[in-house]
Amino acid sequence: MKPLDSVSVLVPAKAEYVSVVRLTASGIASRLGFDIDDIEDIKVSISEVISRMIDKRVSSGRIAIDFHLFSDSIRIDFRLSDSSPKDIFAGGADDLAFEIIRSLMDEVNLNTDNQALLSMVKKLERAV
Amino acid sequence: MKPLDSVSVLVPAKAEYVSVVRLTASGIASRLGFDIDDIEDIKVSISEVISRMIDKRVSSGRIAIDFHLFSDSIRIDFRLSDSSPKDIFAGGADDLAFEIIRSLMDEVNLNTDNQALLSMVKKLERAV
Amino acid sequence: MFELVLGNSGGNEKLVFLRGEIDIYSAPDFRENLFQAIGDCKEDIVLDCSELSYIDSMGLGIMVAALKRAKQNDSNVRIRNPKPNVKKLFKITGLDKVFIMEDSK
Amino acid sequence: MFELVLGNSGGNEKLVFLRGEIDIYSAPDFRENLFQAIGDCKEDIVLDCSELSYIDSMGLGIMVAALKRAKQNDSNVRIRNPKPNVKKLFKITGLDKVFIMEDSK
Ligand SMILES: Nc1ncnc2c1ncn2[C@@H]1O[C@H](COP(=O)(O)OP(=O)(O)O)[C@@H](O)[C@H]1O
Ligand SMILES: Nc1ncnc2c1ncn2[C@@H]1O[C@H](COP(=O)(O)OP(=O)(O)O)[C@@H](O)[C@H]1O
Repeated sequence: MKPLDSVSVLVPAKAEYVSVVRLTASGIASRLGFDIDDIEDIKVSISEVISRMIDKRVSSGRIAIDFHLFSDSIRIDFRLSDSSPKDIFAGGADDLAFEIIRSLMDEVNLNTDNQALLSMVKKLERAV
Repeated sequence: MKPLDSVSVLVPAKAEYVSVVRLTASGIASRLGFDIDDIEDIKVSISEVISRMIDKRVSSGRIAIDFHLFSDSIRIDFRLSDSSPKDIFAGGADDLAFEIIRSLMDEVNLNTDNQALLSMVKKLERAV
Repeated sequence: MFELVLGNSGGNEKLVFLRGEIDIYSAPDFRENLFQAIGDCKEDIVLDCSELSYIDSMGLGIMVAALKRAKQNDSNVRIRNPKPNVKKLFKITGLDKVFIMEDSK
Repeated sequence: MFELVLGNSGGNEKLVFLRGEIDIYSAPDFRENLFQAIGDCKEDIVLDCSELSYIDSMGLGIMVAALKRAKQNDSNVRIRNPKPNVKKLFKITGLDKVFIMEDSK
């Protein structure tokens, strides 16, 4: 399915830019109509992924974050400007960060075929 | 001069995304150490440019905003994904929006040669 | 994140509270609601800006249009209690000389 | 936007106020200041989270490391008054069963 709109952010793979992406994400998510709790979930999940990329020095360059907006959901794709190992969640299911993302998002896909290292989805009006 | 770091944001040329760019800009500017007044100046200036691009339907596609960070300043470049007329400030110097940008930023360049439609600079610790 | 609320000031002025951000996204809303509020009233329009956190040239342009309409009715538009960042924009555009600026605080 | 402030609680506990955001950027600061605060103290460490607006797995990992150190000294780490979003992270990671969670409000 084609998104209604897409917003992309490209930041250096450095710790000081993670909060910039969080701020951008909260702006986009609030525009789409997510409530405060869902916006917080999205911010935390994005931070976990980017921090892991930076921490594992997966990228020496820039990290691209694509926000794809749909009528009932948002999909966030993470791309890297350089080729690099793709095992950012080496710890697997036991991993604290991965556990958090899996709990907070509705879908998480690693190594997707649309060039994204990781892709995750949050639905609007999520059935709890 | 090469920037220390660069952050890029790509948004649809639609009114609802201007506030998203404002939020991103304030995050970047505060990281660089600008004070609240300067951050506000940057936010207003960016909004004026993007709003004008949208209002004059300069772009049907997406608007790219590049934030180039230097040790003592930030340069913001605006690029368009499609070729289009470049007279977004047709009113010239009398134009309210252009007047605001010129007052709030330290430098404003139209139709620069580095592919940017408009480029503007704000210095840190601006001498008043 | 933009709201226009009509106030009840009692005096011979029409009180209009502005809250939030006026930018290209909220400008159509602002224009419509403001002109509806003005109508053909002969009283001064007071724009209470104490809760207005953001405005740009589009919002200022709409205020100027409102002022023109008010002058036609022999009334005026007064800008009350703008925050420093909003006040600054009136100043650098010279609009602080065009509108009646009021600081009650 | 992160601050760690040592409190003076009087009782037999060591009070540590956390303020702002703990993420990958502020984590090294948090780790260093927290372990310096803990030192070899035998009292329980109370992390007052009432002003902590944000935390992620990195911050939680540092708290777990602090807990291990405390246990070596036969003391404990208590998490006091976390905001709902912070509390939620303790819950989904199961760390609310590992730490002593306190709500004084
Ligand atoms: N991300 C978006 N993509 C497309 N349309 C949007 C988006 N965000 C808002 N809109 C449109 O703008 C309208 C108002 O949305 P909303 O942001 O909820 O309003 P407000 O900011 O005034 O509370 C909606 O009807 C919707 O069609
Ligand atoms: N945009 C940036 N580009 C490069 N380095 C940065 C940037 N922002 C901050 N830093 C680095 O991070 C350090 C702390 O910056 P600052 O953001 O002012 O700290 P804090 O957020 O703790 O107040 C600085 O010494 C600087 O070298």
